[in-house]
Amino acid sequence: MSEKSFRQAINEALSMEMRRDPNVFLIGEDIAGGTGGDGEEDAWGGVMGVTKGLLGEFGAHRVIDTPISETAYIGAAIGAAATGMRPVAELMFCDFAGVCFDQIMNQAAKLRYMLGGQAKVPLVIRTQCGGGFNAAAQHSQTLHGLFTHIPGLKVVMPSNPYEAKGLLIEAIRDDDPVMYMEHKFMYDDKGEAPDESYTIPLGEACYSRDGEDITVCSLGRMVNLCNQAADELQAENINCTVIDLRCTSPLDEESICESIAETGHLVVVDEGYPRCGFAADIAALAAVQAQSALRAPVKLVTPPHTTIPFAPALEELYIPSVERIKQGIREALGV
Amino acid sequence: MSEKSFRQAINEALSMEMRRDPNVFLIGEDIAGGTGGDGEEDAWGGVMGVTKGLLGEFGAHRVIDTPISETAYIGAAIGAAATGMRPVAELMFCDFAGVCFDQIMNQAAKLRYMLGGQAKVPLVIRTQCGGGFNAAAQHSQTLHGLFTHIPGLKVVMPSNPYEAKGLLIEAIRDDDPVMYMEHKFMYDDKGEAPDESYTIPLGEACYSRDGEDITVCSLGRMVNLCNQAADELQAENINCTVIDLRCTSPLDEESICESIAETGHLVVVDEGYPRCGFAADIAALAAVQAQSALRAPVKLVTPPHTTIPFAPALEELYIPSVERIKQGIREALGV
Amino acid sequence: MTDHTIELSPEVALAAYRTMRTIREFEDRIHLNNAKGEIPGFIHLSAGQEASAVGICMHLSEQDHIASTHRGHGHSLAKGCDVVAMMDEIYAKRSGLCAGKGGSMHLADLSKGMIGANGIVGGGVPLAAGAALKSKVLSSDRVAVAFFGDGALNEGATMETMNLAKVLNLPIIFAMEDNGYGEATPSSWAIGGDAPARARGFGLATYSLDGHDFFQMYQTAGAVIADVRAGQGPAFLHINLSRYYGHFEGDAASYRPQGEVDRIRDEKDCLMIFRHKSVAAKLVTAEQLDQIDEEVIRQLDGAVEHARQAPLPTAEDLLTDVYVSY
Amino acid sequence: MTDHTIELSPEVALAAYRTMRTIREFEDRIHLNNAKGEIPGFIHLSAGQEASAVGICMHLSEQDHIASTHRGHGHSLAKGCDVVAMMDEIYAKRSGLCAGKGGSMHLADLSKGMIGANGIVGGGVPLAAGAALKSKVLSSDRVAVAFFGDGALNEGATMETMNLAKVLNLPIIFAMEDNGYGEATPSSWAIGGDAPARARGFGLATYSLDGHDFFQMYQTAGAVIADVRAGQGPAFLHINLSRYYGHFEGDAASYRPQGEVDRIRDEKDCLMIFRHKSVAAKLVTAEQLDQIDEEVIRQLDGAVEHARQAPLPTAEDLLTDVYVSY
Ligand SMILES: Cc1ncc(C[n+]2csc(CCOP(=O)(O)OP(=O)(O)O)c2C)c(N)n1
Ligand SMILES: Cc1ncc(C[n+]2csc(CCOP(=O)(O)OP(=O)(O)O)c2C)c(N)n1
Ligand SMILES: [Mg+2]
Ligand SMILES: [Mg+2]
Repeated sequence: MSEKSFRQAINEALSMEMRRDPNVFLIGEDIAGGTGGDGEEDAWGGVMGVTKGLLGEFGAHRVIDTPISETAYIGAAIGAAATGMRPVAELMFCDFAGVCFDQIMNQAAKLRYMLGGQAKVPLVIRTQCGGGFNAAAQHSQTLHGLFTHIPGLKVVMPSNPYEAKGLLIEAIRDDDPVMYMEHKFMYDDKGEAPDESYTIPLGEACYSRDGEDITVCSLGRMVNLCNQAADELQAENINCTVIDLRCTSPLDEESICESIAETGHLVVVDEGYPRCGFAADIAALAAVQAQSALRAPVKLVTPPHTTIPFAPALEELYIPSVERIKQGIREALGV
Repeated sequence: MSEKSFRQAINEALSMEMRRDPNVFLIGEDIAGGTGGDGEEDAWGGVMGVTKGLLGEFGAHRVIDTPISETAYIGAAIGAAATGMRPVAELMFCDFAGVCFDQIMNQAAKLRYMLGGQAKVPLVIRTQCGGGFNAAAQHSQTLHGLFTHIPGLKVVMPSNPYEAKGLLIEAIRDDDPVMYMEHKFMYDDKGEAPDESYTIPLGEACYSRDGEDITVCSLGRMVNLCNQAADELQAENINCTVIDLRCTSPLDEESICESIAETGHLVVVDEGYPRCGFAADIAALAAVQAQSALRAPVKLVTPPHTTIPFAPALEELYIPSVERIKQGIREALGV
Repeated sequence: MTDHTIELSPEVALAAYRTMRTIREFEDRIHLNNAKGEIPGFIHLSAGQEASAVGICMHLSEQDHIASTHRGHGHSLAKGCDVVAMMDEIYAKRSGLCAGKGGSMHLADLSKGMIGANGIVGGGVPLAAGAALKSKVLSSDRVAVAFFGDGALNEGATMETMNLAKVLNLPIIFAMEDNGYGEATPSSWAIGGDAPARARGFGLATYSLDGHDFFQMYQTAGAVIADVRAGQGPAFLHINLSRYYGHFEGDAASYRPQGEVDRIRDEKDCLMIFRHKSVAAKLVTAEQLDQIDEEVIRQLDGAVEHARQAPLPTAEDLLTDVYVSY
Repeated sequence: MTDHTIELSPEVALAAYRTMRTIREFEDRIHLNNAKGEIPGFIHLSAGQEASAVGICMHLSEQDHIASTHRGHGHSLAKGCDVVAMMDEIYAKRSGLCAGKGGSMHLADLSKGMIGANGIVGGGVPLAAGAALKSKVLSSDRVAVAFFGDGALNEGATMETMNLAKVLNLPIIFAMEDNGYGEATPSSWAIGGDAPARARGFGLATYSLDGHDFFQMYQTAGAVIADVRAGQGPAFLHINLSRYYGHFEGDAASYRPQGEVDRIRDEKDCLMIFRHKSVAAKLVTAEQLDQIDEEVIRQLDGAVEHARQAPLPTAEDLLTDVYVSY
């Protein structure tokens, strides 16, 4: 056990799995950085430095830089997975899913089913999501809603270094294609995590905090904001259960419904787009499976149905904040 | 007024708008068919014959066949729209959104906002959706959920020839990018529609049938199945309101909530994937805005969270049927 | 042009003919039975294109991979997929190669190194590169072949992969089957520049082939695949050939000039050319070929009958195999 | 190499120098003020690449369109976007060119024919083809220029568009600015084959240019754009040039060999070359250029000051301009 950054936790998960299994390899744009050039090798280790150092240990055969051709290399990772490897491909920003979405949606996700169960596609696509860097409309999205929509994909979104490491190791060992979404604002977040290898199962939520008044569901970075909001609301005598869902697909429906049964109130906090998004998905779950337990309307705390703005003054208003979460919880409770 | 097929209605809408506005042009793969060859020109008029005959009237400058390069020609349509034209691009199957999703999601949808309101993108992307042809996993999807998720896009799904014509003319005149989704199973469907030009506003649902017991929401082809189910359920003394939403974005939230307020029961019927899908979106709306009116859990009638199978024996089970809709309505009513 | 006939053993020649003949018979049956309404879904037939699939795949082992297209029956058969299981699949039966879930556009058998037909034009090309990438990561001598059409050359997926393969020096062969049309649109119109020049522009070793002539296909593909296997980097084959039926079953193909197909059938049919050349060179006898024809007909009679009788998938099958675990 | 200097009028030369100098000063200011923490977001500077933007855009009117990249300040200025409004935008102010909603990566001014910088590599290329398509549909003589980098050449969007443009004979110029790197990766490694060969493989009229030399850029671009305007079909410019700063602000660029940038600044700086050549040819005087330098410095002082003082966007702005109507 030691304190690690989110970045370190991911790096450790990758290196441990690469040591353990020769079929695991990494591929992506500048995940080493400098390949083929006359300057420093491994100059970047990815745009956020997450894969830094892995080239040195594992070599260019397993830490593979590519041209800027997401369809080609994500597709190649899928083909490698279908033929027996365990690639971890890096899609620099999840926004770039647009340029390789066919390979994700129509190939990776569907191959097993279309082939009548012959194939498995043990692929992880690591990708950055989230706002807060004033990176504007095409570098700030949180597109787990898109991925969750597609049957055949699993979708993971860790909220701290402990989860980052355990969920990534699990994702790499998992036999299905997993979208692993790293919030770009969290790489320097610190937290305790074991130094050895461990796994966290996909599809098991965790109760991040217990409270009898209301159920607050979220995942990824938003969990931390929810916990802070819950902390602060104790002063108002509001006690929240905060559920960290960890995965959107598979989804731990049971934990959500059980908690709603106890609290009778639901707030969902999510950084994705609201329409046909993940928050709506959870609200629908409540309306379908837990309606009788609901004592008040569900409250969703999400961005508006709006493209993501550049200006910090606007982006702050766009992303759910502790203040807006608190307000949402109060509204859900009618206080 | 005359009886038209769904196909004819769309063809009429296109030709009328092309006559009216020289900035309207069509672009897509084989929308004429045979361009550059030694055989018949306009050999196809699109893979389903929808644009047949338009080449003859409007010429190759306005009915433009392309190589198989969706990113390039959909992107070019976006660029043309942003610089003053009103293109109608055909994406043969909505499943192919995967190969041009960046242009749809990150360019067309976001351009206006990113440019601070300078740009408008009056583009229509006509595309086929839906199952029933045993066309398997990559040619049967109904991806309005994806498009609805993205702020900046409008999404239209007509349920009959009358709507097909009026909504398409409106979509072409609309100043925002519109995904116009044609269910491939409906092209030969017949219905009455005016011969002259008319428009149906985007974002206004229509009450396809009135009944006090339950609200049934759907759009596109599913509306017809809902109406049939409602017909048959009268024998069981169940009276349904069937709302044809016509558009998912903008969404006529008011009509939905008003109807729920009257009936207290909601069934949503949709052919899209269930997770983070359109049915969930409507259920979430109910849970957030109409929870107090709900007298029972919301019921969703959708495909399972499953890739679309090829075999007719399986596809029949996959797509919501009149029988499953009836069962859903009964369950929602607890009868 | 050199005569490629002689460098082949009779055994190989007969095996090649049998596979080509099987593909043709397979396609003709489906054409007929589809017209009778027996076959669901979208069907794209490759009759006429047999020599390419067979001439290439005969140089591959089960550990070498291919990825195919919507027009994938021929590639599947050439790569060793089972005729009966394929027919069952196309008839949407539970005993089908893909359990009835994929159909004509998604035929695959990973145990034979066939990654899959593909409903997305260009969609299979990166997948083949993935198999080649596996070979590179594991330093094995396996190769991959990406089959794709002239239309697919214009998809970003195809072109990105050509570049990626060159840059990473992947052991892959790009087998572009130019049947003159992408749907209704001539390849001569839809390809800016020309295909070999484009491939060379990516730095690929590039060859132009007559796909009507099995012997040329076989010989050249063999040499090229050997080079690729030896680590000399990716290669590109521009294969000229012809499809006989419409783009899909139901297409009247009026965009083709009248008589085009008849002329090709008369003058360039790959089975006919094979027969002429191989018999003339005394490699095989006409009787041997006739006998194969008959055997193949009987085999296909059996396959169709099996497919007709085979049981349908059942309700449980709908939900299985979405995930390995969920 | 012919001497391109002489065919230019002094007025044009001074105007060109002023724009290039403005870009340089603009970039240097942002570099400095970003380091001070004044500027939010991701910033990609084009200092060093000025001659390409200016040499091309001087041949375009406001009715001709360009699409740009993440590295779009220079293109924007060269196409006539307002310096103050651009600075305001980069400072995230309401008076910015895009009302503070786009920032550095989305600068655009449609009234000037600037469709936009773009955060997606290759994403702007099809948009430029759209402007060219407009010209074709309306039979006008407007042209479009797609600026993109060496890295973007490997994106499907770029390559598909090169083919589409050729097939539809669109009036577009593909201006590939090869600054040697896509992020940390050398273009010499990431491009299979080479760029001009690839472009020729698509059938594009292809030219290789030294982007450090404004006069060569201006002359050749002028001739090429005139051809394209005259309907002779799309063209491709392979422009060799250099960026001075990191890929983005914050990048230490350790993947470049030591001294590379210094050497280029010393030997090939486009402003320096311009000064030498134009003064030597007696086209302009050193004093005239010095005076422009001073004026530009004052202008940028003003722009930065304006940007610092300008008011922020307000809460209502968050929700406007998602749609025209909703
Ligand atoms: C991405 C995508 N775009 C369009 C289609 C529709 N489509 C199916 S086959 C085909 C033509 C392909 O032509 P080619 O590559 O020459 O193959 P061929 O059919 O001639 O074998 C098209 C356009 C598709 N399936 N996928
Ligand atoms: C589709 C996509 N992939 C990756 C990126 C990340 N990215 C931003 S700029 C860049 C390098 C682009 O290189 P080049 O085209 O040479 O332009 P330059 O930065 O040299 O001007 C990359 C990979 C992106 N923005 N979009
Ligand atoms: Mg073809
Ligand atoms: Mg570059």
